[in-house]
Amino acid sequence: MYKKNTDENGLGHEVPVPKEMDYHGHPNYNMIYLTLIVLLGISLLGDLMPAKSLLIALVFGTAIIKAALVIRNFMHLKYENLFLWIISIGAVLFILLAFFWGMYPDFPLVKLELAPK
Amino acid sequence: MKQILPENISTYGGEVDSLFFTITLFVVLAFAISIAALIIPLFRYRYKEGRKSSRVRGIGMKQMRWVFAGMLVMALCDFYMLYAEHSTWVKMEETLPEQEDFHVVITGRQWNWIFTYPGPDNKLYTADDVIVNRMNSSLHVPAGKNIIIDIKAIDVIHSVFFKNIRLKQDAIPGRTITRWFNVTKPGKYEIACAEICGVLHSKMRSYLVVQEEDEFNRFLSELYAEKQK
Amino acid sequence: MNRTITVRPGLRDIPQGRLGMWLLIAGELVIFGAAVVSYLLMRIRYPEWGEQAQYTSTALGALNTFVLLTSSFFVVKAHKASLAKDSKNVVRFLSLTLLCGLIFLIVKGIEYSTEISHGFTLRSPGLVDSGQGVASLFWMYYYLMTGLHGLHVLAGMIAIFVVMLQVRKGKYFHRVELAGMYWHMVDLIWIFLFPLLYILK
Amino acid sequence: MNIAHHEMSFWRRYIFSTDHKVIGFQYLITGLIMAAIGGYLAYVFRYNLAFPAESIPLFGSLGPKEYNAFITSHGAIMIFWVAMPLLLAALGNLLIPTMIGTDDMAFPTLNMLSYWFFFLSAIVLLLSFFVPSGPFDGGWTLYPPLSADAYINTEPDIWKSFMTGGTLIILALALEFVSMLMGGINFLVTTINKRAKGMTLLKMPIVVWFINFAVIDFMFSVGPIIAGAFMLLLDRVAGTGFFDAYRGGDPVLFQHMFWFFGHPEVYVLLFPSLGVIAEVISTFSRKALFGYKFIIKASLIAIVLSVVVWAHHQFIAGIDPRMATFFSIGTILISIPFAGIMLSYIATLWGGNIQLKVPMMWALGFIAIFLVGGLTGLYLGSDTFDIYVHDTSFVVAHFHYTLFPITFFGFFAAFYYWFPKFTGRMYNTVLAKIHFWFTFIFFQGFAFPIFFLGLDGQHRRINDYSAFDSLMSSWHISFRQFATISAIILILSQFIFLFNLLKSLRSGKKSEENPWKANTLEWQTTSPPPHGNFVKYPQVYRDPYDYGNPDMKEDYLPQNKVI
Repeated sequence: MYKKNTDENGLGHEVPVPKEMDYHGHPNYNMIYLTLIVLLGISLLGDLMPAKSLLIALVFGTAIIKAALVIRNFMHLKYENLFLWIISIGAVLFILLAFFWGMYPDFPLVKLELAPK
Repeated sequence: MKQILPENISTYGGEVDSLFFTITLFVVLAFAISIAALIIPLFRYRYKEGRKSSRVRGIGMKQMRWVFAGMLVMALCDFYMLYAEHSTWVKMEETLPEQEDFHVVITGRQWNWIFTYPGPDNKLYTADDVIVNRMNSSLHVPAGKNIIIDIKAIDVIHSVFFKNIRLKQDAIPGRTITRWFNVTKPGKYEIACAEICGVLHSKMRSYLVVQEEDEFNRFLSELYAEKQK
Repeated sequence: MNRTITVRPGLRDIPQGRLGMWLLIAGELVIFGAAVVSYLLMRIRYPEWGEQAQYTSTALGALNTFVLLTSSFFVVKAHKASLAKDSKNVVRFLSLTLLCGLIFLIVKGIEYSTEISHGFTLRSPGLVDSGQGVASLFWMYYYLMTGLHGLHVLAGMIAIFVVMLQVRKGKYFHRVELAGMYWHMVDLIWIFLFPLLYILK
Repeated sequence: MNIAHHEMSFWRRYIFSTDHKVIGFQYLITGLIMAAIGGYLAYVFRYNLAFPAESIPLFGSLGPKEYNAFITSHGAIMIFWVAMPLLLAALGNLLIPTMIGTDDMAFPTLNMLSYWFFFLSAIVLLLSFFVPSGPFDGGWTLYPPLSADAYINTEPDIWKSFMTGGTLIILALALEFVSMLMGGINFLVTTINKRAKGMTLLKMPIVVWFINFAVIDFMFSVGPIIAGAFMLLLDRVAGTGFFDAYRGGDPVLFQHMFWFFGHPEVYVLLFPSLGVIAEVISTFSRKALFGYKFIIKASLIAIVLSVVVWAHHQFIAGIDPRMATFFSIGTILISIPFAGIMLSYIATLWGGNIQLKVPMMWALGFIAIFLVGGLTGLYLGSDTFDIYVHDTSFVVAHFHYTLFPITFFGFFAAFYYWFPKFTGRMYNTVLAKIHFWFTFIFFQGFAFPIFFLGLDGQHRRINDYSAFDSLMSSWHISFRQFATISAIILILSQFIFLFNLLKSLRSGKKSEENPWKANTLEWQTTSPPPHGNFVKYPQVYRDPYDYGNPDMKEDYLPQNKVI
């Protein structure tokens, strides 16, 4: 992808020109949209769940699937270079997990003394 | 000039001090070796016109061996240090002594320490607790006893610092943090606030007064009598 | 029969606009993630927050989720049209997206006004005075996260609007995808905020 | 030179420029001005510390509130408005495009915007010196509740709480983070996308790698502090209680959010500096950088470790003691990759052909001082000993032994190395060497006594130790005075630098294209580089450290030279 440019002085420049338009394929957006709506519907059925843990699993399970669908298909990450996977999913998840894990013993496990003002 | 660390009066302070000398040994050793390795080539490989430098680029284990050896020594020192300090950490921070002799509350506020002694019933957090709340007051504790302290703060973060005990702990609003110490040498020592807490942070000083048991009991009964009045 | 083989592009093949947008998205996700992580820890710490979550309207939240998902759908449609340099369709889909964004903000406004009328504000003085300081903390987090998200919706709408004007003049078709990616990120964050703040009671 | 460029107005060309070199200089100048302010603040409070009762020359008398405000501003300014622009922004802007052989940044307009955000943040910070309440006085770590005012804030007056030092410093920090994020994204995209033909990732100079590592570390750790700053801002101006313990909020949460960013921030500053040192050492040893790939791998490990050790700043802040053990292990483990990196630098010297020119002196000085800083980190990384030395002057000495060489030795090494390239003029070498020796010696005189004060239990951020009899013995006082006098000479000796800089800019002799006979691409164009950096875009054939090639007549081989 190297294009030959010349300036006023007639000197040759070789400028790397990245392709601006996309190189990736297109999944069937209608299907994905439909799936997303169905998943939204499922996550609203939480009231039918017998136990709180099941509700949490259902709600976050659907949320993660929805997010994965959006990232992979709408944002076309599925077609992208591995570097983008690492930096946008891997690193972010690692950071957030580290953050959560490092703070966990200091908040849920500690009760504050709430005195009136 | 006197010794490097201030006088130690607590039972576990000696372990902290010996940890200091262990780390210092490693640090001085590592520093001496590195500085020597830094300075020697400056003389040995001084610039000579026309001479070519060696082509060693640090590729492969053989060329990297000194770097890896250095890292290994570093790692060994690190792990020895972590191993050496861990029991002290467990003793000072993670556990409390089995026998609890005296329990007292230290509360930080802007800008003095409030000391709460248990009342005549020897229990804290009851109506007869004696609260000493004034500037430059002192915390009296008996010598040779396991003293448990509850550390609290009212307004902002403070940090209670007994430098002769080698103990420091932040006091956080909303939390009660429990630590302990056992001091052996009677005397009067300083307590400082080590976390910036506002304008008069520098004046936030109290004293730790370590007394023999009978003297301490006399102090307590005087305190109770004062409260009765 | 022709078979297409997908080949992952090399590192240098990623167009710089898209690369920059991905990095921006990663940065934004960490900011939101940190707020969500601190909210989660507090939520685990204070089970009584479930009672406060009763007052958030799941129906309106679900409507908003639906609106955002739909808008994301319109954005990819616009992106597909932009590849064919079909500026008329791009503008059509982008204005539908903007409409969805507007609906989202209006619904959000309705929610806020009902909540505020019940006394749940940023400080919720009523709750604090009745000794429910912890409950008021829920509302602080609620307003913090939805408010931050709302600002991002607004920013995304502005970006899409600017891109729409440019595309109408037949310029910068590739920016449709970039603005779209930002919009998807806004959607993505909402996908997680919705269960955290609305469904779990 | 590009002809079209001459027609630009003065404003477009020097003020609202999108050229990466001009933006780099803008960062540089702003950073140096802020450094002067930070140095002045340091002078004022150090003087007060050594001679408490006396009136300070060029200032007057300093009360406790102003003392706290000055140490806070000094810390914040030196880290966020000096080290960040000088090391990350200025070096990144000047070096990345020239070293990878391209004309400009990937997003020039964004680049300009990032500088103006930075400028705005500096203005907002300086504004806090002129509001009625004065600059913020609760320590640069901004710990709530002291910074949140939550315990007095019942009916907030938004405008009133906006015009306070605390709110302004939070705003300024937020603006700075936004600016650095924009700049950082730009650096990464430029490096990935705009490298010259033939410049593979492993043919990049190490400083380009390291600036990008710094950016990655910054980008991924800055999220929590931005969220935390937002919450703190709401606490101050809207009366919320995110960090108010009595409403269920938690002051410790902010400490976590702050240090999750605050610890990687040290590496954000360290990496560009280490990169500069690597370039300088390799060039003046006339020898390839030892273990190029190893250094990159070791720094990747250090980056990953750097985001999971933040709580070593909070060992005594009431975090769970079992977690502290873990964080202590992680902290100590970081010393291993960095030991590898430092040893690789030292190994570069062995077998070289060492020229002790000015940049090389700064680089060696950096290593010597940074060794002390790094090794004293062992005392603080060990959780048990940290209980004792936390928040004492020992910490102050430790981080001055790390951050001073990072910020100033790294910067001056870069400055004296690349000055001929980017200005086209040579500086006075004798003055530069005097500057080095003054800085090196008086820095030791300033920081080394503080170690002993700290070990004796002198806690920090105290304007007047008179309340503590055990800290007022004659050796305490004389150590403090010695440190202060050294610090003052240290600050004064920077005027040598200033004089040298101005004189060389006016009348320094013209420098050659490649005065150090270095290999990297920026030396293969004219000094200063033209607009667009290269007349003909270079093609890269080899790695940047091909010194002492036996097949060549010269002892260096530029990256783009065709054999």
